Amino acid sequence: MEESRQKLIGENGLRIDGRKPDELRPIRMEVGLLANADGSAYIEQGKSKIIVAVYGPREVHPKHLGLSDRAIVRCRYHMAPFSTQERKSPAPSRREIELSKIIREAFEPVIFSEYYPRSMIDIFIEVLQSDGGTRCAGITAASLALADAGIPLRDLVASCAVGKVEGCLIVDLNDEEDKEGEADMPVAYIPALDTVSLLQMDGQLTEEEFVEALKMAKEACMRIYQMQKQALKQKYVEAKEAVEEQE
Amino acid sequence: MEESRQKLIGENGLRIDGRKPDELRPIRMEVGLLANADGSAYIEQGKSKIIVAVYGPREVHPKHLGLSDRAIVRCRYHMAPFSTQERKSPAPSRREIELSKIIREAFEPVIFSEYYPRSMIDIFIEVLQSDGGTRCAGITAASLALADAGIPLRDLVASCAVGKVEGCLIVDLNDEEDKEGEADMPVAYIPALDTVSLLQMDGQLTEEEFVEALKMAKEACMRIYQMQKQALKQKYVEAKEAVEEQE
Amino acid sequence: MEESRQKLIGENGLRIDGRKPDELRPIRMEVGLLANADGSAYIEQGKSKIIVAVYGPREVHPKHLGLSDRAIVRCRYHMAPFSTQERKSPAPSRREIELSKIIREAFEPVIFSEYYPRSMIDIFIEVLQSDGGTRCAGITAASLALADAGIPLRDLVASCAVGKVEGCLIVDLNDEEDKEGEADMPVAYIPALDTVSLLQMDGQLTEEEFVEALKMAKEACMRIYQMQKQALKQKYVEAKEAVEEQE
Amino acid sequence: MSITPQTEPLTKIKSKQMIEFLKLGKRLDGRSLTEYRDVKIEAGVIGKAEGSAQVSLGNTRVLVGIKVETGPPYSDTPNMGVLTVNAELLPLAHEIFEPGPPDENSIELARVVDRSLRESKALDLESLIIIPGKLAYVVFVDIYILNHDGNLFDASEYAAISGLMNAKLPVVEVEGEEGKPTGDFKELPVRDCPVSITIAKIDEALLVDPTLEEETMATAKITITTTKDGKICAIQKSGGGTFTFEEIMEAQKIARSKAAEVRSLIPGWRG
Amino acid sequence: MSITPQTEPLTKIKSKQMIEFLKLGKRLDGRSLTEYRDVKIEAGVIGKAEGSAQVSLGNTRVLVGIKVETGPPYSDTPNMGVLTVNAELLPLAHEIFEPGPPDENSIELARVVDRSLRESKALDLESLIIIPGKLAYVVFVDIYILNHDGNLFDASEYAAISGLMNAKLPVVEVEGEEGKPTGDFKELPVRDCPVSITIAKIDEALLVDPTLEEETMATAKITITTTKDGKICAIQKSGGGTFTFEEIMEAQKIARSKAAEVRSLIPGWRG
Amino acid sequence: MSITPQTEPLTKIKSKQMIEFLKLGKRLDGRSLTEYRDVKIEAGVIGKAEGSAQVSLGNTRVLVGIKVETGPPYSDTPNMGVLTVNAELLPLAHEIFEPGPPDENSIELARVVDRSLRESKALDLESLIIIPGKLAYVVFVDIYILNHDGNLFDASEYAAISGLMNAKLPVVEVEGEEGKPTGDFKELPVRDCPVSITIAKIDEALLVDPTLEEETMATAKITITTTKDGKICAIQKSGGGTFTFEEIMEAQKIARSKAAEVRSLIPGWRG
Repeated sequence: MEESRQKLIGENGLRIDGRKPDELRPIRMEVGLLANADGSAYIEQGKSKIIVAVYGPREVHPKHLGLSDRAIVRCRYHMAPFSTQERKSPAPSRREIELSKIIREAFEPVIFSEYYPRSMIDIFIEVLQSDGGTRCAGITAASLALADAGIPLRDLVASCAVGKVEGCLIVDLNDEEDKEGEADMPVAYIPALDTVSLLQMDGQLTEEEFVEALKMAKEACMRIYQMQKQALKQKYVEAKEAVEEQE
Repeated sequence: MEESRQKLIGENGLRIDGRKPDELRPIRMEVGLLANADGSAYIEQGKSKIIVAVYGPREVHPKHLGLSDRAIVRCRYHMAPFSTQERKSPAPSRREIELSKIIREAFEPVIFSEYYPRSMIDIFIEVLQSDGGTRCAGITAASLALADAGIPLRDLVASCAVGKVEGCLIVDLNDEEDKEGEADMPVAYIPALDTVSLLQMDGQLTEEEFVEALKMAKEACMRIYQMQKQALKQKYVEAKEAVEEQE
Repeated sequence: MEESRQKLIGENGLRIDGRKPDELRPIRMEVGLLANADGSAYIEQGKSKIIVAVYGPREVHPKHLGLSDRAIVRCRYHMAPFSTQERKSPAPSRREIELSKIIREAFEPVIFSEYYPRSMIDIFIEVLQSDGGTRCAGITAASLALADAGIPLRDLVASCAVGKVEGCLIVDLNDEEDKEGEADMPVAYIPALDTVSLLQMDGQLTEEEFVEALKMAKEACMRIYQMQKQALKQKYVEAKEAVEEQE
Repeated sequence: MSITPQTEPLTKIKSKQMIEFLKLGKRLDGRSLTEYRDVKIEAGVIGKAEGSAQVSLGNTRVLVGIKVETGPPYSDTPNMGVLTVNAELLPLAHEIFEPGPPDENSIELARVVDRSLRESKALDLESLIIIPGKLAYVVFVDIYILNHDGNLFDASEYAAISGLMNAKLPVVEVEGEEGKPTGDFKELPVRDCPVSITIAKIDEALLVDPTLEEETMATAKITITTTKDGKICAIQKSGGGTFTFEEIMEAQKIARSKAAEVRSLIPGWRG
Repeated sequence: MSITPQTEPLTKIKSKQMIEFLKLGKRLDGRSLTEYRDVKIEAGVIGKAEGSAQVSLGNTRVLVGIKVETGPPYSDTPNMGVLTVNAELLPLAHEIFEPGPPDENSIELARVVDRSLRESKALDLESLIIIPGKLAYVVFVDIYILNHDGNLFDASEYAAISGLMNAKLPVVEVEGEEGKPTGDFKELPVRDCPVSITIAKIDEALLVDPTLEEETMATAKITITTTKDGKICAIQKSGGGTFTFEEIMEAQKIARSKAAEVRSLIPGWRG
Repeated sequence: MSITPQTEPLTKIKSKQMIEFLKLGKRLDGRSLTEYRDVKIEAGVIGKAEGSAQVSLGNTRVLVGIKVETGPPYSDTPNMGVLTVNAELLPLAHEIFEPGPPDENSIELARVVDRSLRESKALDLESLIIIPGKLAYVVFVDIYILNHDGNLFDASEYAAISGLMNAKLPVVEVEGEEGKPTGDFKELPVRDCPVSITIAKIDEALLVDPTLEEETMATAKITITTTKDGKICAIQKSGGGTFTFEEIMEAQKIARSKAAEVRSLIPGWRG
């Protein structure tokens, strides 16, 4: 790293955006905002902005692609051309193809897909503005969209990354922390099962750091999980009020 | 525009190729020149040279793409790599994809597609040399090819563009007039129905100019329509003569 | 040719690698080395290294692609990105597409495909290191893989190129002889039928040279054919010994 | 190759009802024939893009992001900047949209919006050249369809022009044949405010801003874009039906008058 | 991946009749085994292209356009111009051709024609370099199949060489490392007139210039190209059958003698 | 778009037997849960490539070839060489692989290997720049799967790092802004020896180096790469199941200890 680079952790122990190491960015969640989708959600996490739609369960076309004992899950993680510093080609990049796969795999364990043989459930994640942590925020929002669509779930999936910058473990990295930092570890967690359904890491961590990072990830995910439940409750309160107003 | 540019309308009110504003380029039409196609036609309009083949009605493959109540129409407008000043890649450009769509839509209203459920009718337009007005000339020739194939039609479609150069409305623009002019408006007209099945415009026209341009387009299309009927008659005379000679 | 270029035929009449004009490069063949394939073979011919797998006869997917009276043969000739001097893109080149076709056509006459209607037989040829003559060596190895898969064959196909360098006809060209030489003519030969199932040529040959080259090709193919039979025998000896050891 | 699309028809009851309503000059959602749905335009929603705007027309929802980069000008316009319009019919916007490369519908949409912007000379491309023949500003207009309930042409056009008006241009300094961003920004040179009006034909009726249900019933649509001076700068007839000359005349009159209304809603347009 | 093609067989009656005819040395269309259909070659049909020619072999009809541009030479031949051959099996030429990227048949066709031109050294590529290693003439040969009734290899090859002979080269002046067209033209340096002859094998018979029906019945074909001096410069055996050595010998003799006939029909060849 | 794959399940008898074995800490092929199959690594098998290695893990067989060329560095890392990893799931390796462009499985494989190499800083990219911002060494790592019997991630990673250690760098001389090969070679600057360990979860058991049959039964896998110093530098959980935190802890302990074993087998590593 060059000397002139801004320090990512200040002398006061705070991060460039003033957060403490284990502090999440401001998060705003909204459920059910798209008219056509069976379920939808929007999340702002710091400057990252992501919209998710869920369609299904619906019939598979062509039929021979369906499975006789369960629904298939289709997942697309996609970044808008204007979501990044340099314009991104709308064609799916290798990174987007990989992330679509591991995000799908993060949801397979919570969806009761056996209830819907020969059907498919689609999860479409669109990153509208990217400032780090978009796969995790996308998972967090996709859980809400699945719930909004009424897909039976074992639990919501909550997701957050932990990373290391300048030797310090931090949660919920923004783009600069991700790029300049020494490690990034996205985690998706299923509270009801107490299991991890997505885990990736790049950078370098000692065993001790890894153990601590996992612990921080779980705590961060639990805080996000509370917000998810709050956002769903809010949606149903609003829906109920809307119904009552009409009566 | 640069000062040194050649004027497109001379002091005598004539165009660079000597035409009057409402004068068509020399047009040559030929019907039924391709052996394999069910119908075919060739048109030269000024230096534009276009060949069209029609196949069908024939069975749809795979079958599930067919419609139970009508034939589907497939249309490809395509430019030969050597048809343009700079070699054009043979892969379809965005322009060719758009034109294929609106040309197909220009023919849907005249084809009795309800006579042929689960069938398809293919229109293949190949621009061999391009000098402006190729979508219109392509439509004019495709009508002949459809008729030559014996596809039942409500009427032929006749097509011509009107444009504006140096403030003057003109019909049947050549390439230079199209590129240097102030407006270009391709029109496809169905005489028997007295309706317009293709209309596009780019450039700038006042309301008065637009009204006048539409009128000129209709007149130009009617002249082309007469030529189309003449070309078809000629074909059948030749066919009849050929039969009689054999007898 | 530049003057400074190394002579391809020395004053002693020998080639740059010391071979006589009608001498094959050292050839090593191995049968049955891949565990999953129904048949497989490996060939080293000079520095060319090629591996071939055969799958089938197996069911065709989707079924409508099958033929009611015979098996379809699918063939892919493909070069590894690291097989050539400059890295080759893994996407199939136009050359690879052409060679896949003519190699398939070289095998159609020997496969009893009529025994397996609605089935397919796959031949996958991977060039791992390329030093000239890879289509021929690929055919030679593919014959072994087909035999190893137990596909009923009218005979093995043996293949070798003949070429011309500095006016001299030579067999089994290496890369440098191919690139710098005056002609290259790959031949595939079916001894039992005494017919040619692949023949291509580029460069220039007089009629006399062509007649002589064909004769040399046949002789070279017959020598390769003997090695093919030896390699298959060796495989069965080994297999038998392996069985006997176990008993 | 363009192929007659397979479309799910409306139920018989609904289509009968729609036509009865239209005969009375009414629409299923209570609008008059020349009434737009609620037009909501919000500019600057994507702060990291150079420009952006989100438009709602009822349930139709479109987001446009503008990116500005530098690159070579086209060889046939060496003295002009580059404008590129792209549209994505996202699978989240409707169940009929599948992921994949742009199809004829998204290409047509992008090209119709492109012509509205280009032919109105809304963007002053001549001021976007940096080094003639070598280096120009490249303005990407990316149209993102978030929810499809009809009239994508208009919603996209309003979002595109609003995004351009909202966009800032990174100032570059020329060094040799390269441009280095100074970190400063100025406004994009937007000179006009083209507004497209789309009119659908159902049975004998002409109606503006069709919903998706209305589009399903329409035999044809015509999109007419006019400039601030009321000149027509782009037309696109689409769909497999026809218009009479009288209908075209009526449509252009409607387009001219509705455009003035909509133009007053474009944020940043100072007429 | 190459796959055994699905082909529509001839009717039993027709195929039986064809074979009976062949046993008598005759063909269904009345030709002898070594007789070409009417060869019609018209050069210069596309005036805006740098070169062009249309060839008919009976009902087979092929148009070739030549475009000449400038661009970088290949890095392994820095002192030579660039020759690029491309073929389109247009859907208007036969119902079996579907629109789409080039398949193995159009690629094989283009490569067979390419080898005929290249290996005969018909086009003097060494004189087509402008600045060694930097700038060369790039000659595009685009083969356009308009109607397919068999023997596309020969029809395309005749159209390609006729188009090259018809082509003019835009003269360029070197300025720095770029070439500016002066507006003048000179002839393309064509030094030879390669002619391919295609021979099909049906049952035991060898016959030239097969129609599509004959190709359907043929087990294999061989295309042999010879130069003006009678040297063989390209061979392509195609199709899933075989040839004996005797048949190959006979084929090359036929090819050599028929090529001389056809060569006399190539417009512009001053042999 | 990623889609739930269709997989052929094991027979009921076999899967029952596998689970019974696992409960006893045993595997169908006789291995213990933390035992790798025979690891065979042969470097330098493709003499014409700049580097190469072939790895067998039981019946799984992977060939990696390294090509080194020169080209422009990435604009965001102007002072570094370029590392590119690509994987081909060849159709000859298993009947489930079809020819075609890379699918999500081959892309994931390439990216997992890429991260192991990149995040361990195994390859000293900073020493692979030739002219900052202009010219760099470009190192292509091409993974070729020859036979698939499970655990492609590890076999590929071992082949990739072995290939890099085996590779030679063509020395280039700078002339202006171009690099001319001098004909000399030096070693690639390889500074670490990352080793990935893949652990599958079947029922409740964790087992290393799964065969394809075991992968079919596994609900999830985790691949953990460690550096020579025992630091974790890459993790990838894959498959549609989950891990508890305890399982992840156990997995990383296994990964750390097995990596040391495997590292001793990498040819050319002088730890």
